[in-house]
Amino acid sequence: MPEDILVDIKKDYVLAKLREGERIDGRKFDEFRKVEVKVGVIEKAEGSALVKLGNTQVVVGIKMQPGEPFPDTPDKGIIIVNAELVPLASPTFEPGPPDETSVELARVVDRGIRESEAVDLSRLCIEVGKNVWMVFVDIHALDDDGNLLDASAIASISALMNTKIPASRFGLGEDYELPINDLPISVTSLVVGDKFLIDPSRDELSVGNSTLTVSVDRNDNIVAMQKSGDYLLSEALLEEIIEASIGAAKKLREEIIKQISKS
Amino acid sequence: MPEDILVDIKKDYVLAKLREGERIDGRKFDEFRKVEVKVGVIEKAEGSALVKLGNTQVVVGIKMQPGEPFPDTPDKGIIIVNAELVPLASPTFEPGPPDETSVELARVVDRGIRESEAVDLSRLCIEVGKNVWMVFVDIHALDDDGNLLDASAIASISALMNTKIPASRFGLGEDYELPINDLPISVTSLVVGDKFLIDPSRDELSVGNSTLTVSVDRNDNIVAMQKSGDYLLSEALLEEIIEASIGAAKKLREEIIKQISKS
Amino acid sequence: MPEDILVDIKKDYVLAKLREGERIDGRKFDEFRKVEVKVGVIEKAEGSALVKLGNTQVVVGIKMQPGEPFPDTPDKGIIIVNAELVPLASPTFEPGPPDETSVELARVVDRGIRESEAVDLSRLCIEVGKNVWMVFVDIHALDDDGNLLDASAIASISALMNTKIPASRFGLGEDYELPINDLPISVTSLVVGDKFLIDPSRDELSVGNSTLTVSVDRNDNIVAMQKSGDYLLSEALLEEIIEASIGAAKKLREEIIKQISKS
Amino acid sequence: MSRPDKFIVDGKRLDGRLPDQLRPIKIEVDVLKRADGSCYIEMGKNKVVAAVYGPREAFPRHIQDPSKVVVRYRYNMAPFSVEERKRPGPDRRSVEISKVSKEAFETIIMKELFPRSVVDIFVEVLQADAGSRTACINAASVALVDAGIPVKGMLTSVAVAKVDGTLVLDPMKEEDNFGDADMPFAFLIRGGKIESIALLQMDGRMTKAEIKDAIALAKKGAMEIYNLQREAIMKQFVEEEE
Amino acid sequence: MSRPDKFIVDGKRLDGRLPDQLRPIKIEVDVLKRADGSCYIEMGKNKVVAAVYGPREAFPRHIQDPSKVVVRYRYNMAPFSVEERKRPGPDRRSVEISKVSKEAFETIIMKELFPRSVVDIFVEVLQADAGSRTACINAASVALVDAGIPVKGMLTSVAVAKVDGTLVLDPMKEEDNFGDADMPFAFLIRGGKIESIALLQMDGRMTKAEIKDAIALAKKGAMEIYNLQREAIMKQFVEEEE
Amino acid sequence: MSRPDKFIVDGKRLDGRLPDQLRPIKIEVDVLKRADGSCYIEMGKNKVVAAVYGPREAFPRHIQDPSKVVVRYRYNMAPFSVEERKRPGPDRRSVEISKVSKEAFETIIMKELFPRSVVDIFVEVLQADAGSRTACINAASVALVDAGIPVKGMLTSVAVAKVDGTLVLDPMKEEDNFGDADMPFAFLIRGGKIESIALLQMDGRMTKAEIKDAIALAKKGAMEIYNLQREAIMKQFVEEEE
Repeated sequence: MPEDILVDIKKDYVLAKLREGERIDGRKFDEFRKVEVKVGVIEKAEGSALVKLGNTQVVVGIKMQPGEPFPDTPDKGIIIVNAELVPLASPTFEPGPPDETSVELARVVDRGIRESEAVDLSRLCIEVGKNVWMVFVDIHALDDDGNLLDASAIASISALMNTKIPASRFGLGEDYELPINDLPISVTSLVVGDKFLIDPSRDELSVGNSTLTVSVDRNDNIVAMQKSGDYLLSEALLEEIIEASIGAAKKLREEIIKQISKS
Repeated sequence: MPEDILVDIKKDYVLAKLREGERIDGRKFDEFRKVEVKVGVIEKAEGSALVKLGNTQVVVGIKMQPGEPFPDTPDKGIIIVNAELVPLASPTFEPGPPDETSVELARVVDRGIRESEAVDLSRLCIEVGKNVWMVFVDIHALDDDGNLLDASAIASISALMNTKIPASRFGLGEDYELPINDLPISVTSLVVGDKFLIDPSRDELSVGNSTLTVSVDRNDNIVAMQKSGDYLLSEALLEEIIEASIGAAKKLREEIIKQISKS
Repeated sequence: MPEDILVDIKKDYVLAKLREGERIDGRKFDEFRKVEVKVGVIEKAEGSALVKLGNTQVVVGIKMQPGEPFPDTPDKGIIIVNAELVPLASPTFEPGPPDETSVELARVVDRGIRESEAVDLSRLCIEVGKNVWMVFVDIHALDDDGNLLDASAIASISALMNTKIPASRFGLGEDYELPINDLPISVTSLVVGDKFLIDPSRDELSVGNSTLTVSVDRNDNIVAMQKSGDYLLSEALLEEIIEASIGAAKKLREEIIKQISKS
Repeated sequence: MSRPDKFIVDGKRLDGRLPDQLRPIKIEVDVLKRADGSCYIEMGKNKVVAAVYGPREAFPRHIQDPSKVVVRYRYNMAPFSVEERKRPGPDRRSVEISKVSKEAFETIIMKELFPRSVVDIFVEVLQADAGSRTACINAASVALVDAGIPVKGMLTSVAVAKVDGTLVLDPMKEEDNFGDADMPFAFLIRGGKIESIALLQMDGRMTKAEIKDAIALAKKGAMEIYNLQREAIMKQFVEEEE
Repeated sequence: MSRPDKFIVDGKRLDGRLPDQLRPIKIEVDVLKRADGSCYIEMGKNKVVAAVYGPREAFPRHIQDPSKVVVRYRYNMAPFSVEERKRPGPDRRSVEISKVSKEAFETIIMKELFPRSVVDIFVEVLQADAGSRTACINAASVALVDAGIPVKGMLTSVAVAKVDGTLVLDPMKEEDNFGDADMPFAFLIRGGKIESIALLQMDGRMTKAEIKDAIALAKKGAMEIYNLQREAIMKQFVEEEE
Repeated sequence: MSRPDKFIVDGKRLDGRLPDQLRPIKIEVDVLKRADGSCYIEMGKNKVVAAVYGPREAFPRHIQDPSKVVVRYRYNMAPFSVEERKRPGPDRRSVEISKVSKEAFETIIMKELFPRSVVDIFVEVLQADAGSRTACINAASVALVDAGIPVKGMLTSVAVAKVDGTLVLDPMKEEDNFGDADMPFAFLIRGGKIESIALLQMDGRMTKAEIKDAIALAKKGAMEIYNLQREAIMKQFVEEEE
């Protein structure tokens, strides 16, 4: 059966269920798929994590090296988030430099980490104005079964929590753990009319790409938002989604902490 | 009415008028369109100018920063002219790296400035062999209604005349004016058979792209020439065009000086 | 006559001859085409060579400059082999960055030189860990009448043998000859069924691109091999080709030495 | 530029504005001849030009959509628009801004009317200040009307920031760089009323309640800008009539 | 890493292996949902994932071949897969590996069955160790079977190195970096027997005789890997049946 | 290289030439097998090879012109052609030279004869000296004839420089780098006579009168080069006849 007919059938099914107040996989509207976090999967990286969110899979590796600070923050380390949506992960991804989707993904993940001040950048200074730690967060998509963004955000912060600063390799004293202050959670909702579905699967995304991502820190502050897709959002729905995102983030954060501390 | 038919009609009209010894907008063969020069339009730039030549509009901004001199001119500043023919300015321009047209435009403008020694590069040395001022002349096309080249040349030299060297920003003493020695004028003619039209408008350019650009310094010397387009040029016509270009340059230079000194 | 029909006819002819145990140009199966080596053809380069292998022509130029060594070989010079298959050399080559064919060509030539230790890299150190000679070997194809690879390898080592280190130009003492220890020979065979043809011409390559390249040093050691093309190779044929390559390399090496020493 | 000690003194901001006050805005319509529609806007120190081309045949062909028009949006900064010269060409920031702006305009253009065609919106930042993306959207929105492209309403954009615990409208550079949060909006305004949100981004730190207040403040600012946009368009129509 | 004095002490290699012993290998089949076939392999410290898509319509059109399927192979290293972060995108080494690997797979895929189509083989190196190209081919080979692409047999890849004058199977990093020669192979294995060589490269210094021995050693290693590949595929079939 | 005190001493130039004297020229025709036409020229220390392919089907299709042949010209410098190694690929200078050279050749090729086709002119600078663009045009012109492309006449190129107030023909490196002006020409020569100017550039400082004199000097030089071009082509024909 050709792909586009399949998409149409899925779409009808998702919408029909939705009219009955249900999701096709039986989840509640504000429920994430099952999450699995494994840290330290890449021994050669300074930190790493493999995250499965349902069937969506992302691996993130952290590499660090000394480098020059930005002129306006001479005493702070630098975080660079980069995403490669390699063609292995989806029939629709193509090799080549990052397109607008991967740029947006990397930048939204970056903002969640940056604005929650999850990494204590002031403790990444080696010599003021000259040398600071640069933290490369490389997001490598493996399987895109929907909502790569939230999976990437989870994998990024998990990998950072797993990171040891390779000071000894650069003759800068003993290795130490990357100082982490927060665990921001990115919550993406699919907007369908006046309803929304948190953590949409690929099948659910067959109805469209209208999403809203809300990143929440551990004190229930919103640290980043991104409306993505060509749809109009009402104020009322926005408030509902924010409310639900705060709740979903809290639960997911607990689950991630539990899994990481066990491993 | 489709674009190409319109072009054909315009072309016939231009040629018909030409046979009667006239230009479609009533100008003389060696007459520039009305020029308007406004300097200092971009406060954040070291120098800037907005130029309208008829409906053709170009803005040029100057940025300066210290940098390493070329090995063979260790005591001289560096001028880099760059042109972006952004797609905003014409339905035929496309986003992407500079194509052959914008490269040629930038290089011909550059030669006019360089060869007339308009900028006194020897006064842009900070430390011989180590540090000199780099002058970035960025040509940004806004509206291409024909003869972007001459408009860009006027805007470039006007912006340079408007430039203050940002020495204090780099801890190199007080700001001072960029030393300017000349005001070269680029004069582009459209060649049609054995006739030529100075400063061709876009409608006139519907007859073809056969142009000759002659840059003239304030002493009526020719400092740059560029034949552009796939046409054959007779010696006699070349001499006529040079003669007319010298005259037209003189007039235009006076007009520009008048406008800049007023502003 | 269209190109593809011509290719088919050539292919049939090559195969028919082959069944009779012959090559279309009368060569023996393990015989190179006539080779001509001229060194010093580019006076401005540190070393150079023009090689004709039958009608295939390649020019290689060597440029040298001081640069930073690799961290793991702080006391050794660096060789960088680069190949430009410019569109002048073949109707099938296209302008642009190196494609997989030219990358493979450059890397196989590089391995022949590197693994035979043809250039004594330890004598290219200027200051340990800081400054070593970088040797740029630029392969410039002129005419691809088949087997550009072997022609490029011959031209590269010949140009290296012709190279004078430009020490005086960089204020590093007197110029001296690049220390050369070996003369590796690359031998490419076209595989056709259970037969092989050394140094295939373009006409012979009309039967396919199934090749095996064997690089041999002056002591008959194999220093590099590369199977190229989508064919299956039997162990028996592999051994035969290696045997023949060693023989062919010996002869060709003598011829090259003779020609270079004469010039 | 360094972080100021206080952003608000005696109820006034660093540039003398009240928290709910916009920077000065200047709008000119139909400033370019070649483009089908165009607009120049100054908003604070932002100076931006927008041009609209289309609907025209989409090229390359494979981007054509047989059911509706394709919208492209290119946000581009002139090399001299910022303190330190910017290398020409898109960076990651421009790519993201272009994407979300394009999606905002897709919500208001009557796309089904022009299958297989493209509407190109090009915006050039000649001088950049805080909020260049909002200035660009406002300019593009006017240019779209000037080009005669059928739209559902006007798109009007403004940002809200949080500084010293206070929400401020249309932040200036210092508030943007060193404030606690920044939240750019674009609203669809139809029949003189704000209908819904077409663009929304946010970074910083805000509570749920603050976000609600921010929306209200943004709406107030947007209505003021909308009136200026309308006025500029009207003035243009009148001039054309004469 | 610096060159060890000796590579083999008391008949054992630096990591305790015998000269003809493989590193530990772990194979998992069907690890990705989107891909038509997939496989994860650990081989020493190599960690690689392979995905196969196709046969599907070849795009852009001009790459289509009316007589057979087009095979593409992309070997790609994750930025964090190596000691020093690797810039994303293909370098010359990856381009060459992709080329020879593609050609190896072209020999085993029944290409005539799918004219105008493409089979895409994507291999991601998540962690790189010596022999990443061989690990990738082994993974891709299993992923191809998992995708149900008709093949003539299994492609199995392993390298042989020469250290201290001794040939060793499946070299580790030190043997690869500082050894006297390295020789990667891929064999076509059909009906449980090695039939011929689909990939062959070599660099270093070897005599004719050593090459012969290297082939024999490689074949021994390949058969062991082949059995693991088969086992992993069988296990997958059984799981799917259940 | 540094600026000499004087460029002309006792009426002679730095390399011993008179002001109106060309550098030695060597021309060989049909030097490449694959190309449809080819030519190798040495002009001073310039060593350039030109190849012509076509008329052949234009690809990609969208560049085809249904009414005439498309001409492409690629001026390219080998990395080793200059003192400091040049990175491969076109720079802005090559792009400009390629453009004006292409336009010069467009004036002499009978373009209407080959609709939808392309003529490719590729010129490689193996060693660069002053005037490499003129050497390239002269080589390309001969290669075009060798390829049998119908042309209106011969294109012959030479430059004139101004040094110490004197005009000199076919400038060498010092005159080019440190002289007061440089003016490259290409002329269409038909029936043994210079008809018109196909390429003209100039930079430096010249009066109207000097330009007139420069043209006269260039024409003298061009006729000499033209005779060598003709001779080389004739010789080739004779050889082919034998």
